[in-house]
Amino acid sequence: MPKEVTDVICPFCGTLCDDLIVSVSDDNKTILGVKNACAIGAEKFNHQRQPGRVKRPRMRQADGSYKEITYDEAIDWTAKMLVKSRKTLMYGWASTSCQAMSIGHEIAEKCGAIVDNCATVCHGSSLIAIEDVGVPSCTLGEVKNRADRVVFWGCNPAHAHPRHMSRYSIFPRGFFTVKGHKGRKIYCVDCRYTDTAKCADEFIQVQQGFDYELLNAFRTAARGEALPDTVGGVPKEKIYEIVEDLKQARFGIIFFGMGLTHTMGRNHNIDIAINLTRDMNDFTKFAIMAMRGHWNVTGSGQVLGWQYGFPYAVDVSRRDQARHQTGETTSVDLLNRNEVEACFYIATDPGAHFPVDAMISSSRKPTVTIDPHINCTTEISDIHIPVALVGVEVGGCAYRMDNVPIETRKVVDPPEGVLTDEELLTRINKRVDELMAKGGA
Amino acid sequence: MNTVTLTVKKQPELYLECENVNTDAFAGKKAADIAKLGAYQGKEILTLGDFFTITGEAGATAADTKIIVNGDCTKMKYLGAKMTGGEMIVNYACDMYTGSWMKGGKLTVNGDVHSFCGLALAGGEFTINGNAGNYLGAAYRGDWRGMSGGVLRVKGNAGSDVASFMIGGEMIIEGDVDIHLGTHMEGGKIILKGNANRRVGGQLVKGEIYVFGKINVMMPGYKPVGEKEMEVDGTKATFVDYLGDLGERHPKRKGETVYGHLYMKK
Amino acid sequence: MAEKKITLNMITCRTIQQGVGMEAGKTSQKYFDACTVMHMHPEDMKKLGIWKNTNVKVTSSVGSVIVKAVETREDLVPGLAHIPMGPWANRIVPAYTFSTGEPCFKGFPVDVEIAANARIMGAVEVLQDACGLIRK
Amino acid sequence: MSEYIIKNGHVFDPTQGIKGDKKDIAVKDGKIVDKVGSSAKVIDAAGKTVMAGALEVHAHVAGPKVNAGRWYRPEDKHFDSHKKPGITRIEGGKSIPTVFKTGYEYARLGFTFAMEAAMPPLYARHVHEEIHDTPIIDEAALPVFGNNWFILEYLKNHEVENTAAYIAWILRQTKGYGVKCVNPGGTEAWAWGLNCLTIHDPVPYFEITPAEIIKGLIEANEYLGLPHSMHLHQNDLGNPGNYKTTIDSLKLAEGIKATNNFGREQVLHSTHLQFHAYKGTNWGDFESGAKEVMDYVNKQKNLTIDTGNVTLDETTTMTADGPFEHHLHGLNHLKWFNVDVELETAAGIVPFIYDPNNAVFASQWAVGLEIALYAKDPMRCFITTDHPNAGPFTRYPRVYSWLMSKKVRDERLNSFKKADKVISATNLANMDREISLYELAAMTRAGPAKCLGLSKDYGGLKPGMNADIAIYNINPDKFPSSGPEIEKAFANVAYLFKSGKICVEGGKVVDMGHKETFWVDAKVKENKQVMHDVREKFLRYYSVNEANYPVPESYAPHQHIISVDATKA
Repeated sequence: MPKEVTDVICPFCGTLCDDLIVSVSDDNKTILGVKNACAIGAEKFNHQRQPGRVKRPRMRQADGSYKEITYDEAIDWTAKMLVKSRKTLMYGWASTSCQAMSIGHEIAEKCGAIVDNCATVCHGSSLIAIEDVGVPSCTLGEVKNRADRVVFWGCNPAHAHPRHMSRYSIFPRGFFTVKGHKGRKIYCVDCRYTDTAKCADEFIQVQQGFDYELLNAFRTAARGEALPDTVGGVPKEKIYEIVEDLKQARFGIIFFGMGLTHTMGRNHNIDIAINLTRDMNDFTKFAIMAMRGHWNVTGSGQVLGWQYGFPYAVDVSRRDQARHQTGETTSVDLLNRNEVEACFYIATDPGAHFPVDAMISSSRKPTVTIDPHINCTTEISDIHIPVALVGVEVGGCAYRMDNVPIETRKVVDPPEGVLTDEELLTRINKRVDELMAKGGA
Repeated sequence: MNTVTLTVKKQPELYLECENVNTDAFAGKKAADIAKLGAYQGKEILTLGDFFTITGEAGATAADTKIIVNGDCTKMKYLGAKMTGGEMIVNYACDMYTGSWMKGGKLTVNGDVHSFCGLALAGGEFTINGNAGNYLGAAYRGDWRGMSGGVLRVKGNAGSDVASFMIGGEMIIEGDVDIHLGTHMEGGKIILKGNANRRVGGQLVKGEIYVFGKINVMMPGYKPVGEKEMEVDGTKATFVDYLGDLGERHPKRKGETVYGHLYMKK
Repeated sequence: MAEKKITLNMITCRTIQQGVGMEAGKTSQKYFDACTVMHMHPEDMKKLGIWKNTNVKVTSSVGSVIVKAVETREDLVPGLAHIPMGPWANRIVPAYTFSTGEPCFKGFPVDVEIAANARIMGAVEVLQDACGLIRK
Repeated sequence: MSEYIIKNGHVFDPTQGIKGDKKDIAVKDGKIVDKVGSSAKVIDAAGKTVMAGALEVHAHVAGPKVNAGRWYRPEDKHFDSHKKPGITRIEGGKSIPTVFKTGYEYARLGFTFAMEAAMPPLYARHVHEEIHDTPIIDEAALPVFGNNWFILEYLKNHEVENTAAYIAWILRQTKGYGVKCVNPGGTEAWAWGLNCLTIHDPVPYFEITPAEIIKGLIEANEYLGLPHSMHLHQNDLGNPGNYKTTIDSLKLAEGIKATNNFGREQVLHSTHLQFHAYKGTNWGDFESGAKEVMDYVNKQKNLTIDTGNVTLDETTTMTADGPFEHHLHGLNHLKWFNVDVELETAAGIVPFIYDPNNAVFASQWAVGLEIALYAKDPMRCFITTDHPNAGPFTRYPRVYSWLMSKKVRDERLNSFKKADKVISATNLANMDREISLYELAAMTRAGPAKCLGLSKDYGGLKPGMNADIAIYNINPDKFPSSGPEIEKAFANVAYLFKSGKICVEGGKVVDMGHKETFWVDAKVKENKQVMHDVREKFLRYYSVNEANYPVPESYAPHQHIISVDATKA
């Protein structure tokens, strides 16, 4: 008899939908179907049962092909690499649990590494901005229950966070928002007429790369000062009109995404959007939130935060102090500048998501990649260690984009003999201890 | 004033953290003692003697000490950082944090510097006879207290995010800058002899920026209020006075709102 | 007379197809189909002298990649082009971060040329090729 | 487990009335015992001070806002992150230390327990993740209730039983310890950008006043008979003239008697009173209201308070009083962090520099000390810095030095740039009292333990109690006279025993102990109404499912569960 697991947490994006229903074969081995998930979330569960999944570690050989090795061999190789390297990049963490991260940090502190997470190429800019000017924000339930003005700026939840609009931001009826979508005015600011823009009541097309100037114009307009005729392609009349309408909100929210974090000026685009939000709080209540993408990337920032005091790009390479400087201790900069000697990737795929020059630099260093599946990075690594899928085959804590933590659920067993991230890292940690007790690799 | 000369004899394989290469760390030490000062290369703890030939000896205090560094320093961080007095000359390009958190003395780099140099400069003179990278004279991440004093001069170009969160002191860039000059500035003076790409004086509360060249795109929050004849860093010219950033908060003094000024040379 | 080469402003973004493809597997057909395309404005296609679904060579300051030029329902303005994020887009994304950690994923100039008969590489291949890991 | 005998120390223990007598303390199996065998390890405490481990009654040490404060202030630890030799991890952060530093530093100061003062229920899992990672010290957390929609709806109709049942449910879901109430009604108003500045301001939409919330929560707390009383952060924090609202709020407890099996006598704990004891109408004519407030507190036996001493440092303010932080940001313009939490609460953070050159900040410093010095019963007045709001807890030794030495205190007072203004705005210059070691033991050990309902096992050195013991290098016969000496003596214990194990020796952490998470399991009669309301609210208004709301067992591997039976209430 297949059974249904309810209240399952989706392991894909930062929306962390926690209402999935997964049907599972009675031997706990196979996922038969997923309800409530978006197309991407459903695919994540479906991929679990795909044939041909790698179940044992693999090592690259001289001819470029990979041969299967044991977990013990892979663990030994990894531990030796970490102990030997004078400075290692330990990047990823977004698709694993907070419990696993803690063990990883212990290894980093022992071996001398930099711990960086996917924010570094995603919402790192947002974190810089928050470090600089703070952020007035809220939980997603506040948006559902109160928001009557919603601005999507440089983000496209229709594609990147498919259930965001129905669960929290556009359509749901909440306590003070009984009319749902009808009671909300939706704005979308983007350089493209995205599918999200199509859901908006008003689309403001900004010239690519002019968000900072446009946000500056919004702030200037909010103070009643004069503006040039157009800013970033938007006529000043429109700017005044929107700002006046935003002031009429009872509870307004700005959601922003990589349209701001990746565009020229990066952190400054978010910085000034936060300052606009702050200004709007002189008139009414306003909040702003980053559309965090990669599942538990927020959790990595939290754990690094409480253990070291920095949200990403944490440099414990000297082992006697923790430091953080985006632009120096961030993965892409470290690779660009060849500042590290070895690479340890876990729960992400920089090979697909880092610019090629960074990956060329990476491919010339000893590299270990820990990931449930074959991906671009595994295929340029010395070792690929497969692990159980967090949130599917093993539970663990993950943080939503609004920093709300949720303990995720295991729905099926991992393939036989496949370790979880926690188990694997614990064993690497132990092997590192043994090697260091013996005085190095 | 006693002089210590450092000559690079070995290049680091990774980057070398030279937080002990400054007049304060050297003060009171002879060459042999200086050679024993630590320098991290990743997790490896080495000594300055491993990388430099060291001659001469330091004065009793930082103020009595002069340091000359010869040889390729492009992989050396923190040169002259946190120094409080004396003099230091680096005759080559150097890496990050050069002259950062400097409180006094004179630091000259005869070459380029990388990013995060002159961070939160509080006093002294820092001259770069080459180009500078990003975040020159800016605040450390999260801090609202950027450059607060001293004079920072760049003969060449500088990168982006120059003088962010500046609250005092004077910075002169003789070449061009990229985006974001004087963002969040709340005091002090920036003189830009060349051109700026975009975003000059964004979110500026207080302070003065002088631009001799062109700005590709002007911030919408600036408005011209008149012209002024001025002598700026030895050049007499007419400048158009822009008030701004009008999108930002501004303090009041005796009932009058205090704006920042962006002076564009005509 | 159509030009042989046009210059566009490139952005790389997520799409839902790219998301689905990613979860289906980096070596899956779904991922390949989702990420080996370049969204272009019809006017730019006309300018370049191509019909939709033509392979093009896209070159930035750091490298080149072959992708297929397509139209999109998410309208672009003329002059703006989009390749969904992935190893193909990243073959041309400049790694320079302005000391912020974030490379130039959005807003960098590219040259686009017709490459109708050029083959589009696979996800792993496009990366291994750049890293010099493919044995010829 | 090893046995120890601590010999010849000067013991200070208010639970037994021991005032510095030389007395041996025996330790066995984690407890204090009458005697131990001859093989017991001898700790020579001659010329030293022996007290129970201290209990922190109110600090922000774990959870979402604490952590936001950490990571959004890299500048708070850029030059302050170090690893000490030994078994410890890297320790960072001045005003908001990392979890490792938090555990180590409390232990070095002689603390064995800390209460996280504000846990948003929705973020309880985060709070417990941090508590889990904080070494050595026992911890507990108080969920916040003062702006929770369930509470507002129940108390609007004065439904105390439903309120109690809901509190019991939340304590179980969140592994919480008691009832915290922050700016009652004001934080809900803040969701619309508004506030409640007096206890009679109506809460928008909910048709209830802060006074009704405060009183109702006190009653529900006593209905349940929880170990700790209602723990209140009052309305109108930090504003001149607020002492009236403070006294008005305290009066709400009049006539209510403590009902519990834990030896607790108060029904209301009023926290960081320093911030609530201001006279005047603006920052220009600002004056201390400590005397007025403390005169009232001294009279009312069913109240306890903690001080919230300003330490004159750069720090980070953080509170569930969202509107206050917005107000503060308007004053100092430093980076403002805010989170509104659906159906429950909010929180704000702003860095703050208590510059001693500023007459207001220096006066706040004086007000905090006055509160402690006016307290007639040290068992009802506890020393805190409302960490990190008035200053980091790592400054406790300095606060002790000001309280224990008039000379040290006056030196500070007289060296303020605007000393005259401070002296005229406050009463401190005229106060001669010096807190004794015995009183300090009451204010930091026996008192907080009793207030938290833990006096059976904690806060004293009676045989049978938990062996949490701090030994300081202080000879009471030669009590240090200078500020730095006093600070040094309190900053690093000679020994810290946690549950009978030596965790700190000579100021160095030598063992991570066996930290426990305390929480209260209150059993109530089955309440269909409340369970129906819970289901309804999760279905319609929460953004997480009810099944994903509780804190899983694995987050608190070493639980110390205090059971309360309120089924017969």
